[in-house]
This record gives sequence, structure tokens and C-alpha cells, in this order.
Amino acid sequence: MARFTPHTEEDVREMLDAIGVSTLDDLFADVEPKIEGELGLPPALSEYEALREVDALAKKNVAGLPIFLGAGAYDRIVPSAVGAIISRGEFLTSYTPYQPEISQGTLQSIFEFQSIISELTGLEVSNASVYDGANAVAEAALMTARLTKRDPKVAVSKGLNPRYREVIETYRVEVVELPLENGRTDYANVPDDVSGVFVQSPSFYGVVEDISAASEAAHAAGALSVAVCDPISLAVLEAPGNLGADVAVGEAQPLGMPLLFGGPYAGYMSTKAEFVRQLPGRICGETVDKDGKLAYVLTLRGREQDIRRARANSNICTNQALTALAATVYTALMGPEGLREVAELSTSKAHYLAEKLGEAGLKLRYPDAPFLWEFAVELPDVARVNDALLSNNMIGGLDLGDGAMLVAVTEKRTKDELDAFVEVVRNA
Amino acid sequence: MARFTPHTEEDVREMLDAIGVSTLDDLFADVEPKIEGELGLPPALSEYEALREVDALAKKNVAGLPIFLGAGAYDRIVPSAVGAIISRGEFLTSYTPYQPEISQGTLQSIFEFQSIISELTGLEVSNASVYDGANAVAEAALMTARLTKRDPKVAVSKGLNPRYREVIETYRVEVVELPLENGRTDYANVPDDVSGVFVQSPSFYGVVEDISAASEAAHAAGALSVAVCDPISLAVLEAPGNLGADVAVGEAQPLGMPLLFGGPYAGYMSTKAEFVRQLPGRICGETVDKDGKLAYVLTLRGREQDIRRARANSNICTNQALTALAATVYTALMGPEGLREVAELSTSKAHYLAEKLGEAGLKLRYPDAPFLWEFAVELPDVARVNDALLSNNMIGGLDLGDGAMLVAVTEKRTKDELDAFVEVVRNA
Amino acid sequence: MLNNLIRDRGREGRRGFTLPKPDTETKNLNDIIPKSALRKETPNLAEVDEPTVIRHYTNLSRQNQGIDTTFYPLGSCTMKHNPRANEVAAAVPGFAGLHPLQPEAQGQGALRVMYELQGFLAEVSGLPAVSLQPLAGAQGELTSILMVKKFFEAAGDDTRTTVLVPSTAHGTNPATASMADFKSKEIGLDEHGCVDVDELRSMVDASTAALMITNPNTCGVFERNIAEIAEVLHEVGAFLYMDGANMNANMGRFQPAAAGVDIMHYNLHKTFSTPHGGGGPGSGAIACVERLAPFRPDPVVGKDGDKYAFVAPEKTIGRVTTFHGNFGVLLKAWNYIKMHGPELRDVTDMAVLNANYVRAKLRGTYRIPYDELCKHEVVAQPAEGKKALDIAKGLIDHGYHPPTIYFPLVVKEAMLIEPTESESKETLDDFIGAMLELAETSPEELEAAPTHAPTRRLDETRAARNLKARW
Amino acid sequence: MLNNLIRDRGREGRRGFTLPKPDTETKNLNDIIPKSALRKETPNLAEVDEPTVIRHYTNLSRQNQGIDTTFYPLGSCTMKHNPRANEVAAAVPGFAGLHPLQPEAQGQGALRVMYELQGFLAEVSGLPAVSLQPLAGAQGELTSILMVKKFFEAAGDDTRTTVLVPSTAHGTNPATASMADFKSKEIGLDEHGCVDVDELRSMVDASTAALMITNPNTCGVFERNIAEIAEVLHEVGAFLYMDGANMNANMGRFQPAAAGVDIMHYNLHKTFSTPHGGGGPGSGAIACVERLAPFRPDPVVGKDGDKYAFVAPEKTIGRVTTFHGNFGVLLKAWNYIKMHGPELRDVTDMAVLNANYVRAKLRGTYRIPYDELCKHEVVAQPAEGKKALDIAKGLIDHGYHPPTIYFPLVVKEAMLIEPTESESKETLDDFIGAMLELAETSPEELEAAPTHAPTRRLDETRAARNLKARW
Ligand SMILES: Cc1ncc(COP(=O)(O)O)c(C=O)c1O
Ligand SMILES: Cc1ncc(COP(=O)(O)O)c(C=O)c1O
Repeated sequence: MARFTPHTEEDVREMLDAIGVSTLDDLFADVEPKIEGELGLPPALSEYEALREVDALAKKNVAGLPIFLGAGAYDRIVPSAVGAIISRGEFLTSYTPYQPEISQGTLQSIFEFQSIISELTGLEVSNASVYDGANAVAEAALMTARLTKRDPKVAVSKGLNPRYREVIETYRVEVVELPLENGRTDYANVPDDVSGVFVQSPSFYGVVEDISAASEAAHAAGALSVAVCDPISLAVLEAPGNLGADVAVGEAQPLGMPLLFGGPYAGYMSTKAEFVRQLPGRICGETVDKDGKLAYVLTLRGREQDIRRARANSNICTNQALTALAATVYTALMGPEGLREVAELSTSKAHYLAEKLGEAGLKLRYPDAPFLWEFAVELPDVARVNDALLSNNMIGGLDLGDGAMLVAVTEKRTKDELDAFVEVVRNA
Repeated sequence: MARFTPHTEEDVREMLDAIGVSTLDDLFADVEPKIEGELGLPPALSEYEALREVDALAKKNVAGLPIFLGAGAYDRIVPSAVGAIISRGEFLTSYTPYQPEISQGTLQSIFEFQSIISELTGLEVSNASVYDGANAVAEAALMTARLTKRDPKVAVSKGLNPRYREVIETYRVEVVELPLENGRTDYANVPDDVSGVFVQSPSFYGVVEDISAASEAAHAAGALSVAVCDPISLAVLEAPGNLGADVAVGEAQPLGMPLLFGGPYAGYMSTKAEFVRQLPGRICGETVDKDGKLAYVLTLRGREQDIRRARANSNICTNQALTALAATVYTALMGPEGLREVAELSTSKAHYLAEKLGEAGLKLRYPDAPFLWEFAVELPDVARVNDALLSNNMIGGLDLGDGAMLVAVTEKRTKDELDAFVEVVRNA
Repeated sequence: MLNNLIRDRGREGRRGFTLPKPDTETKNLNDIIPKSALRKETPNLAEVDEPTVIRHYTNLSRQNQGIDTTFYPLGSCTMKHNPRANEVAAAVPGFAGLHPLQPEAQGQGALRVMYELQGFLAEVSGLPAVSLQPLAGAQGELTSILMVKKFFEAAGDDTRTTVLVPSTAHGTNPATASMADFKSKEIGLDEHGCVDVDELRSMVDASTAALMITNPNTCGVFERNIAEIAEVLHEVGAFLYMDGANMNANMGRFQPAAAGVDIMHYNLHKTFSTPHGGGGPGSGAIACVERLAPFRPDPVVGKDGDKYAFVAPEKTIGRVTTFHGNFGVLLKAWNYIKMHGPELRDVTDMAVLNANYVRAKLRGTYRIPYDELCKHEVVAQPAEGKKALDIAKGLIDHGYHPPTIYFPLVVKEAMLIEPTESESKETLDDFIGAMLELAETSPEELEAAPTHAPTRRLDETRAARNLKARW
Repeated sequence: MLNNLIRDRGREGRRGFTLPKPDTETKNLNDIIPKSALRKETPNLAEVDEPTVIRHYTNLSRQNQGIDTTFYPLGSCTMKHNPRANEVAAAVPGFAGLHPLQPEAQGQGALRVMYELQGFLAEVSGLPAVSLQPLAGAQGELTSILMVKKFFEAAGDDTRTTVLVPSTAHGTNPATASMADFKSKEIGLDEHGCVDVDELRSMVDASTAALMITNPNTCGVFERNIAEIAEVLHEVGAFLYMDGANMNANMGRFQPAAAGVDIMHYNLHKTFSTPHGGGGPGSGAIACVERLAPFRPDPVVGKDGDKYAFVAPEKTIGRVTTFHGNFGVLLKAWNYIKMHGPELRDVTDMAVLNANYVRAKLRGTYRIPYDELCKHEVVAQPAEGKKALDIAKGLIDHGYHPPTIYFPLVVKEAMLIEPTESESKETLDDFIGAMLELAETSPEELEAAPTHAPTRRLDETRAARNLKARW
């Protein structure tokens, strides 16, 4: 009998009798074609054996070393309290809060998540999360098309994470690339038939962009302006809503989610109130119950697939509720000052590293562009440097493939690690 | 400001005003002598830094290898569900259930723990736990003295864990040793002024003892019979209550507690109903509330220190509630069949190992004595063998100091590990 | 007090977390970032201490019900027990600390998990090619339909404009078709609640790209003509896509490939217990026939000798996620499958047994529109004049999470009950008892329900009219 | 349904856990164990599945209140916030999997934690010699008093038969004295609730082994004559033992050694947040002057070069625990201290601030028997004619865990309120509001309380009369 089913043979017997069939096979009388024999899967392991295998496989990964990789996922401190909350069975083992009377925990935490995102982005309304950063960007592309009633075609900065751009394209949206000029986007040639102009700040290369310029260019073309922002950066950088952005989206991973080989993370989306009906995903709103008591409920459901079906604004159903909760708890723990401190610590350390690399004779790719905690540094043979770093128990930055390494520095990195990094790079 | 206190400077100001003093120092005006300067402690670390240090220190321990050490603490499988339950904040952050109306969770789980212990030991009444196995034994020694109104003096088998015996002695109870005869206790010379006769089964050397013989000898001397039992063994061995034991005590660690360098574990104690007033520690009993609803409450509190003070039957207050809960959850998951399977698996593997060691030319110390999963094997230089085992990524057994190694085999050990053990021992 | 927002529990200057002290010179942002790009106003976020955070969210959680607290027979969602071993697995530091862009050689353990899981999902479905990227069922659908689209494009076939969707289909199916820029056409049912094969025959033509079938369908009924349906589609060169949300009724009993299914998605958070997390994260891994394999998202995991590596399918539709899918969810599903092996069939058997047992016991008191063998779930309707909503709210007062209601749309006042294999006969009997009692409960009492929940019924209209979606 | 015992949720043959399959020949126990020693009847234990186990204990937990769910001002217990980092620390596999009998060389990380913690506790108390073995406060007391006893024995002084205990002392103090085979004599209080020094002078003589003082005492008042008290004792060759349960009021403000304290215990589960676990486990580590150091339990942790090792104190009383103390608790306390360093003083300051704030606000409505500066807790009494018990039960209906009641024994209808430093002013204000409201609540309503808890008041007499302590 399978591991997590209670039934004894006697239970099964009694239940088959009640149903009026005599064997379990009878319950599948209508199934055609049937399977002959057993599934060809490795034999069942006990919990202990399975977890021992997990441990053995984990040892085949290189983890636990200082990481200089970023490029969309950041090695940030995750407070212990986050795990304690998101592992509570009532959060972990519930589903979409269709029954609000017994789901206020999930609902209120979504409301808080939306509030946090709105506060950070300076935009009125946010959703309960989408799958990840790339999907937030792609959904934003589709959203701009619906809002402008244009064909799905968007202008995206070359500084947009290439993986985000790929997902836009997978979703069959045409992409026009806006080039960089000294690391910052040049908006001179925004086509006038695009539905949206996408700028990422800090960009994939770590550069702080001019979102106002993007907004102006977008609006001049009759398009919407979409800003793609690391939420931690919004503790110190101007809210995109205050810079003319119509939509702000991004990856919430830096807010308390472990790297975990790329997921689960959570995408966030926020926009102006007037655009709420084209915002995909779930939205939680405030209301009252029969007794007038304040409570929360999923609202504006008419936008969603289960109500509107083929005319829904997206097909999204399951989202990233639990990781969004992690972001909510993380942000509560940090507060505005904590977020700012994370940003400032990372920035100070990154600039220290950049300076030391400079002193060691290396050149930044965009020496004049403003950056926070990520930057591209010219290196003829990134792979070799990364090998050297690994031999010295460090995980190097991303090989940009064109003679540069993208280096990210978080609040976790110590001066000793930064100095060691410089030392290895210098000698590699 | 300290890490887990909410107060801002403004809070402090307002509160000082309300109190009517002007500085925090004023709150300590009555303290003499005061401390000049700061505590000489290392500077405060952030959570991340502290946990990084924990990780670094953990790496200085040798852990994660197959363990052949037992001698009172066993490397058994702990189901994941145990940790999930005992980490629930409502269990973790509550205290002794003095307010039963809001402590039914803790109370019912104690009631279940007591029931499990009573079922395993075959004795009517159990307490909510004491500190550990040694303290259960020592408390039992004091208990027999009170019950027999004799001076604290007990006869203990040489097969009793020497650490348990040490604690009896620390508690100023005189100890008379009963020798072993081919590994089993010889009761021929029980003095007639002892209050209790203590036998451990399986003994420290792993030998299954004759508890009936101990009981008879005890009763013949007008003393009480105390059996010290590994709870897992009681899945297959006769309940001491059915073998004339008046008190059964032991270490509950094998029931779902990690090794954790020796604690926290939990001691259990059970006895006959007639002796309940001399049973130390908390007891949870069934009752009803005002509306007639079934509920649980701490009872017979008149035995305890907070009520009876100098005449209490023990000074115990805080016990091992959370680890006792672990034992309760573990036992629920295992059920009687699971416990039996743990015992049988361990026994089969231990006997396999003993046989293979025999084939390799080694001698058991007590070749004719029955044993389950632990046995002593003659080895002239245990330290050297253990070094060899460590070089082969195994943690050897306990050096008995007299040319033998005490080897424990749990359900975790695989045939491959056992074969490797034999191989190393053979060649060492 | 309990419903305060976290923001209302704070005070300026409170902090819930301490960071390491700076060990390099602190940069003044004004010196390095253009002033116009710097934030002027501090965001209005909670300023609270850790004790307050823990207490706030712990108490919020206590206003939820989950599988851990009660029976949760939410149809189409497979609210089975979530083994705690899954959580332990995903917390192992060697996985939790792995950056998705570390070179493949540094992630061999993770890649092997993915490679093996691909194999497991291929075996369970009989479909040889798998992608683990889709992040939920709906994205698995979209990925599949985009692959179908790309297949026709690659074949130079530009006539395929339509995707057929049964009227019982989950809302994500037609929504997916639209997102992939297909017209979706609804297809009717036969007397068993299954796709009407005659109607299908009359609808398919050269414009048909695919049929999206759910099997067992959302009435819990096995689509007994599925092989024939596949043939009908294949005859016109179209694909049979299967929505695999209900694989908990198929494992070890029915391999979609054997019936001619070309491509399907799984919901790992349902069938493989990973868990649901209050609404996600999930995984919508897909499996397909060789013909469609080259179109899978980039990359998939391959094996070369004893090395695992990412490989790009030849004609890939591109990527559908930033990195490699919800890896943590994949790891949990892998762990679940490792703990079951071929015994996954027992899971299916017990799930189907439980649903049929509920069916047998409700019959008579509730209407069972398709009262024949069901699979892992059963649709019931309250007696004429009673509302599914009222029964649902009544169940809350009995301590249960209600079934899915008003879905499938084709059944009036539908209550879709999916007990899952994790529930004991005693639990089912208690639930059935409550259902029977509710059938007798007065309309007034039912309309007042719930009265034993953290809130009474909510004013949903107000929430939509006066949208307040943030503090 | 909710109150069923786990045993009543099962059925014969159900299993909640699967073990690895045997990989060696299965022994028949009948072949290797004498028949008389083998069990004849299977114990009557629950036979349940994992889902049932999780649901059962999750729901049980929801009938509890803890610090995580509400304000818990249980006097003398220091129910401060338990940082989650402590739990993470104690779960690290390199510690969790360490066997206590592994050779010292294999446990250098663990030994270092213990060595450092010894040093931290020495510094906080000013007492240089520490033992981490005692498993709770009461055992720390017993260990200390046994050390005193052994000291006199070693000195050949057999006149020391008496231990003095103030009337405010916690019950464990006199119980400890008895367990160590001392006569305990109660000593009275002065008008501040402190030990009456004149009475002390009249009581001490050559038979006095020690005075067990609690400081701040259990009325929350600092024993301002403690230095003088120490002198009085030292003059007759007796020791001053300090019950350190209340160290949360002393850290960084008062070092017991400086006042002449010779030996004391800590409650790591109180002062150092490790947490309380529904009644334990705890740790009652002790600290003492050099004179008593040789009598500490065997072993303590020493350092030789850069190696840590167990060492036996010369004249040890022997061991008081099977292994090395509640190591997991020690590790959490170490972690807590590492996260605070000298800022432990802020903890003390805020704890004392909070208690005095509550005192200032309750004054007038409640009687404050010692209405002067209190330390980390304050004793209050309800107005004449009202019962502490009723106020306590009323607080439950307001959502709070009540304070300790009827302790200390010297104060009639005592309510010992210890807010701890973790609580915000808002929480205190809400609590104070509830207390003031309860002062006005009608006797009938109070006697009926609680009505909003999982149970009403219990019939405690029945529990004792018809003892049923097992299923
Ligand atoms: C039948 C069916 N198809 C598809 C989906 C969509 O899956 P997901 O919510 O994971 O996107 C669901 C889930 O609710 C479903 O029940
Ligand atoms: C003043 C005082 N002393 C001693 C103790 C005993 O400590 P423990 O419960 O850890 O044994 C307590 C705890 O309740 C106490 O409050």
C-alpha cells in the first residue's frame, strides 16, 4: 500500500462493498487502454532512503561558497523567521483562497504583499504575484498590447535581462531592441507602433537607468512605459510610478527567497488604477463580512480564466502565493530602513570591489554609468578566471560571452571575500 | 538597541515619563553594586553572522558518517513529520500548562505520552517526563527509598549504564553492585536493607536480562524492583510490569530525538497506581470542563515543589515537554508494528554483524547471552580500530577500556556499511 | 486587534532584523547615482520587530484551514497530504544555496534530479519527451499549445487556427488557446459527460490544431472514447492535448500515450504533493511525443556519459521561465515519486476508491449527474432548490473545507468533491454525515452559515465596487 | 472530533511511516531471545497514517497559546520572544547528528560552543567557574547545593545541616534543600519584600550551609542588601546561593559575584530565549566562585592550546546528566548571546522598563504591594474581594495568557506580571486596558470566564479523585 494512504485491507473491502464492486480493478472497468504490468519506476524508497539520496545528490552540487553571480537571482540573507512562517501548515497546505471565511490568513497576507509592491513601485494596484520575473515582463508586454489595442510588439532596452526578453518572444510578442549608449538605453528610435517600452533599472548590466526618459519616449509613441525593477533597489531608487512608468514588474526573489537553482521565486506586477482590468492574476481587496467586520477577498474576478474563459486577460491560475508570502514576511522584518541598508551595504561593497579591480588594472565595461551592486568588468578569459576562483572556493560572476564578467555583490560578501576575489582575478 | 526588543527612543521616553523617572539608569537606582562599563562579551553579531559561525563550528564536528556508537544514545531514523510538529510555535513557545483552558494541545499530548509509556512498560501510571535517562533512574532510586521508608541505598546491576549509576551516586544514594554472570545479573547477594533493585534490559552491554529474577530478588529483600528499558526494545520484549517490576524508567531518546551531542532527550518513568503519590514530576489527567466537555489538566499537584515545597517528592519543575512530544509523535507515526520493525531490523543487522565478526575470528564478550542490537566484542586495541574506522568514514563503537568495544547497530545501518565495518576491523 | 495590518503594528524606527555591520567604506548614494534616480520618499512599509512579525503571521495562519487542519476535498485540486519529507528535501543547503547560473559542472546533483524526474514523468505518461520548465498547470497548457503552434509553423501549415475545448474544460484551457492566438471552439458532451465524438467528428477539419481534453474530465468521468478521439484528430493532422490536472486518477492505470495523447501537462503540486502553498508555487511540467519534442522550451536536461547538461531542443519555442522551472517544486515531486515508485498505482486506486465511496454514500440525498463509476472525484448536486454555495458554507461550520463549487460549469449547482487517497474511511464517513445533515438543514440556517469561522460571508460586491487593494 | 485521542483515530494495520527494507537475513526473535523475555501482547498504541498524525497534532497545537500567538506575561518564567535563528542553529546536521560519546577530537565544534558559553555565563555573573550540565533550573539548584554540601564534607565540617530560604522563594528552592538532605528554614521579609537582614543575622550559625536567595526576588524587587547578606553568611562560613531565574533583570546591570554571591544557577530557557517548549527542555547551567569550582559536576570543558577537551573537576560531586547537558539548548543560548554581546544590557533595561510601565499603569486600580521600582516583573493584587484566578480567566477571554497567579505565596491573590523586553508599548497598553476593564467586570461574568477559549474552566478535583492518566 502506498505510503500516505490510510487504508487497510479491511477498509478497502468495506468500501468496495459499499460501492458495489468487488475489486479495485473493477473501479477502472471503464478505462481503455489499460496498463499491463507495473510502471517502470525505480522501486519505492522509504523516507529515510529517499532523503539520504537527496543528501548524496546535494553533495554533487557546489554550494556554500561565496557567490559573485547575480544576473537575476541574488545571494541575499534570508532571515530565519521567513522559513518559520511559510512552513506553517495552514499556509503551506491550503490552496487559492476561494472560501474567504476560512482563508483570511492567506488573503490578508496577499493584501499586504500587494501593498508592499505598490509602495515600492509607486503604483496604485498590484496583483497577488505571477510566476517569476520573466513572466511578469511577458505578461506586461501582453497587457500593454491589450491596453493600447495594438498588435503585440514592444521596444525593449538591450539592458533588459536577455532571459526576460526570450520569454516575451516565446509568448509571440515581437521585440524591437533599443541599444545602449555607454550602458544606458538610447530611446531615439522607438517605433511608433509598439504597445510598450521596456526598461530595466538597474539593468541586466547593473546600470541605473533613466526611467523618465523611457516613459517620455513611450508616451510619445502612444505606448505604455514598463519599468523592470529589482524590489530591493526601490528602497533607494525613485519609484517608477513617480517617473512616469505605467507598469512596474520584476522578480521578487531578492525579498527572502533562497536561490534554490532558480525557483520557486515570484514575479510582481503593479500598475495604475485605471489599468487594473487588464492586470492579469489574482487581486485581493478589502471588504466586510455580514457582521460588518473587516475582511479580505479575491476581487475583480471577472478578469480571470475561470470566469471569463477564452476572453480572460491571462490564463494564470496557480501563482506563487507561498514565495510571495516569503517576500511579505521578509519586507516586514526589514522595514524600509532594513531594505535601504541591504541596498546600501551591497552598493558599498560592490563599489569597493569595482575600485579594487580598477586598482588591479581591470576596466569596467561601462565606467561612466551609475550602478548599485552589479557591474560588468572586462576580462579576456572569464572561464579561466572562474576556474581560478572556484579553486579558491569562490563562485565567480556570469560570463557575458564577449570578454566581460557580470559581477554581483550582496550584503553577504565580506571585505575578506572581496579582497580574495581581487587577488585571484589579478593573478588568473 | 537589542535585537528582539521593539522599543524606539520615543517609546522609551514615553514610558520613562509614565513611570516618573528620567533615565534608564534610574530604573536601577536600587541596584548595588552596579556594573561599571560593559559586559566583556564579544561584540553582537547579526543573525546571519551568528549562523555562519554555527555552520563553521559544525564543520569542526565529525558528523554524517555511519555510527556504531550506542551506549545510551542511538542513531535512529527520525521521521520528518516529527520536526514539523514540534516546531509549531504553539508547542514551541508555550510553557508548563498552568492555564488548561488555553493549553489543551500540550496537555493532551502529555496524556498521550503517558499512555504510550504505560502501554510499553505495562505499568498503570506514568509522568510527563523527567530530564533524561540517568535522572529517571536516580529519581527512581529516591522514589524507592520513600516508598519503602528505607535509607537511600539501592542494589544495581553491573549491567546498568555506568552514567546512570553515577547520577544515582551524585544524588547521594548508596549503591551496591550486583555482578554479572556470563553477562546477566546475578541476584544471589542482594542486601536486605536496600530500597530498590535496578536492572537494565537490554543492559549496558546489550544483554537481555531476566527482569522476573530481579523482581523476585527485590521483593524477597522487601525492596522494589526497578527496570531500566530502552522503549524501542519494549516493542518486542515483555513489558516490565508483567515481569514484576514496580517501576520502569529509561531514556526516550530512541523515540524520535536526534543525537545532538547528548540532549535534549527525555527520561520516562512509570509505576503501579498505588505508588503514584511518590512518582515525581508532572502528571496529566482527564477531566471535564464546566460544560461537561472532556479535557485534560495537570493533576495530583500536591506532590510537587510549588505546592508542597520542602516536602515535595522531587524538586523537578521544567521537564522535557517538547522532546516528550517528539516521542509521542514518533510513536504515533510508527505504531506498534513500526516500533517492532525498528527493533527487528536493528536486531537482524546487529546479529549479522556479530556473526560476520565471529567469522572474522573475533569473540563476543558474552557469547551465550541473548542480545538485540548492541553487543560487546573483544578487541585488544579499540582505539586503533576506531582510528581505522574513522579513516574509512565510519564512527566506531565505544571503547569499554578493558579490551572490548561496545557496538550498536540501528535500522539505519546498511549491509554495505556492516560489511565495510567487518573489513576494517579484520585488517586493523 | 487580530485583523490589523502589519503596517499598523509598527512604529517609526522599529526594526525586525539586524544586518552585518559595514566592513567597507559606506558609499553615499548621492555621490554615485544621479539625483533624479534616487528615491525621495521612504516607502510606507511596516516598521516592526521580529516578535511582532512572528505573532502577526502566526495568528494570520490560524485564520486559515489547510490539509494539515481539516479534510479539504476541493475538486480538481488534489489536496492530498503533503509529506514533510518533501519540505526537508527542498531545505537541504546543497540545493537551497545553488545559483541557477552556476556552470553545469557545479550543479550535477540538481541536474540529475531534473533528468530523473523527466524520466519518471515520461514513464507515468508514456510520453517520451518532457519539459520541467512550466511553472504551473496553466503555463504547461500554454507551453504545449505554443509547441503545437510552432509545429505547424515549422511544417509551413498556416491553416491551423482553432483549438477545440469541451464545455467541461477548466477555464485555463480556453484562456490558454486565446493566449496562443487560437480561436477556441467549445465542444459538447455525450450522456456520460464525456466529449461527444460525433460532434467532434463534425467539428474537426484542416483548421483544427488540437483538442484540449481533460482525462478524467472535470466531472470525474473517464473519457472512455479517448483513443477514438485521438484517431479523429490525428486523421485531420491535429494533436490531442491532455490536461493532466487529474493524473491522480491515472497513475499506473492509464498511460495517456497509449490512447494517442500527443502532449499533456502535469500539475506536480497536485498529483505529486509538492504542496499548494495557499495558491502556489506549482509546476506544470509537460510530456509529449517525439514529434513534438524538438519544440520543447529551451533547455531540457540531457545526459552525456555520466555528465548531465542542459540542451536546447532543436526547434524550441524558447524559454518560458527565467531559469529552470520551479526547481524546489521539482525536487519535492522527485522525492515523492522516489518514495512511491510503481506503488503510485496504489495512490490512484485509493483516490478512486475514496471518490466512488463518497458517490455511493451521497447518492439518494444528493443528485449525482453522472452516476456511474467516477474516478478520483465526483460531481454532486444538492436537492432541487438548494444551493451549492449554502451547502459549502454549511460545511465550513462542520469544520470542513468545502468542495469546489459551480465547476464544472455544465452542471448546475455543481459540487466537485475530490477526497484524495490520503483520507481515511472514518474521515469520509464523518464528512458524508455532515453532507447528509446539511441536506436536512433549514434554508435559514444554511444561509446564515458560516457562523463558526473567522468571518461570516463577505460582501464581494463591495470589494469590487470600491476597490481597495492596498493599504 | 477534535479532542479524540490519537489512539482513537486509528485502525489496525495502518502505518504512519515506512522503514527501509531488510537487507540482511531477518532474525526470528524466538530463536535468539528466551521466550519468557519476549512480549506476548502488542501494546495498545495508535495505528495511524502520516496525514492523520499531522492533522491531529496540528489541531492540538491550535488549542494552545504561546508567545508566538499572544502576550504571555507569565511571571518568573521570562516568556520572551524565541528568535527563529536559535531553531535554525540547533538543526544544523553537523550538530544534530553528533553522538555524545564520539571522541573529543570529533566534536571540537560542539566543545567550543560549550567552552565559549561557559565563558559567557562566567562573564554575565562575574563567577569564574561554570557547569553546563544541569538540565533545568531546579537541577541547577540541586547541583549547587550538592556542591556546597560536598565542600563542607571535603572540609571535614559536619555541622552544616541547614539551608535558609526566604518565604518568597520558588518552591524548587526548599524542595532542593530537602533533596540534598538539608533542613530548610524559612526566613522572613522586610517591608520591601526583601530578605530581612536582622532576622538573617539571628538565624545564621555554624549549622548554616547556605542561603538561597533569588535576586531580583519573586516579587520583582531587587534585594538591595544582598552585599550585606553575603557578608553575614560569609562570616559564619556559609555560602550565598543565588537563584538566577530572574537574570533577565540583571544582565549588564548587576553581576552577582560583585555582591558576594558564591554560586548560582541560570535558566537558559528563560533568560536566553531557548525556548520553553510547553514545559521544557531547559538548562540550569551554574556558575560559582573558584572555591567551589573543584566540586562542579564531571566533566566541564577545558581548553589546551587550540584543543577543547572534557576535564573532571578535582573533587567533583559526580555527573548530574547522562551526557553533557541539554546541548541543543546550550547551542541556542550561545547563539542568542552571540547575537547580543554586551547589548544584553539593553535586554535587561527594556525588560525592566516594561515591568515598571505596567506597574505605573495598573497602580490605583490594582494594589501593588511593593510599589517602588520593580525589576523585570511586578506583583499586583486585584481589589479587595476579587480573585486573581478570576482576573486570569478573564484575561484569557481578552486573548492573553494570564500572568503567574498565587505566587509568590507571601502576597495574597498575587498576580506576578513579567512582560519581558520583547513586547511593544502598544501590546502593553492593550493588556493594561484589558486589566483595567477586568477590574470593572462583574463578578458573575468573571466567574464564567473563559468563554472564548477551547474549554471552559475545568473540574480539577475530579481529575485528582478519579485519576485517569492514560488511555
Ligand atoms: C483541470 C485543470 N486544468 C488546469 C488547471 C490549471 O493549473 P494551475 O492552477 O496549476 O495553473 C487546473 C487547476 O486548477 C485544473 O483543475
Ligand atoms: C524563581 C525560580 N527558581 C527556580 C525555578 C526552577 O527552574 P526550572 O523550572 O527550570 O527547573 C523557576 C522556574 O519556574 C523559578 O521561577
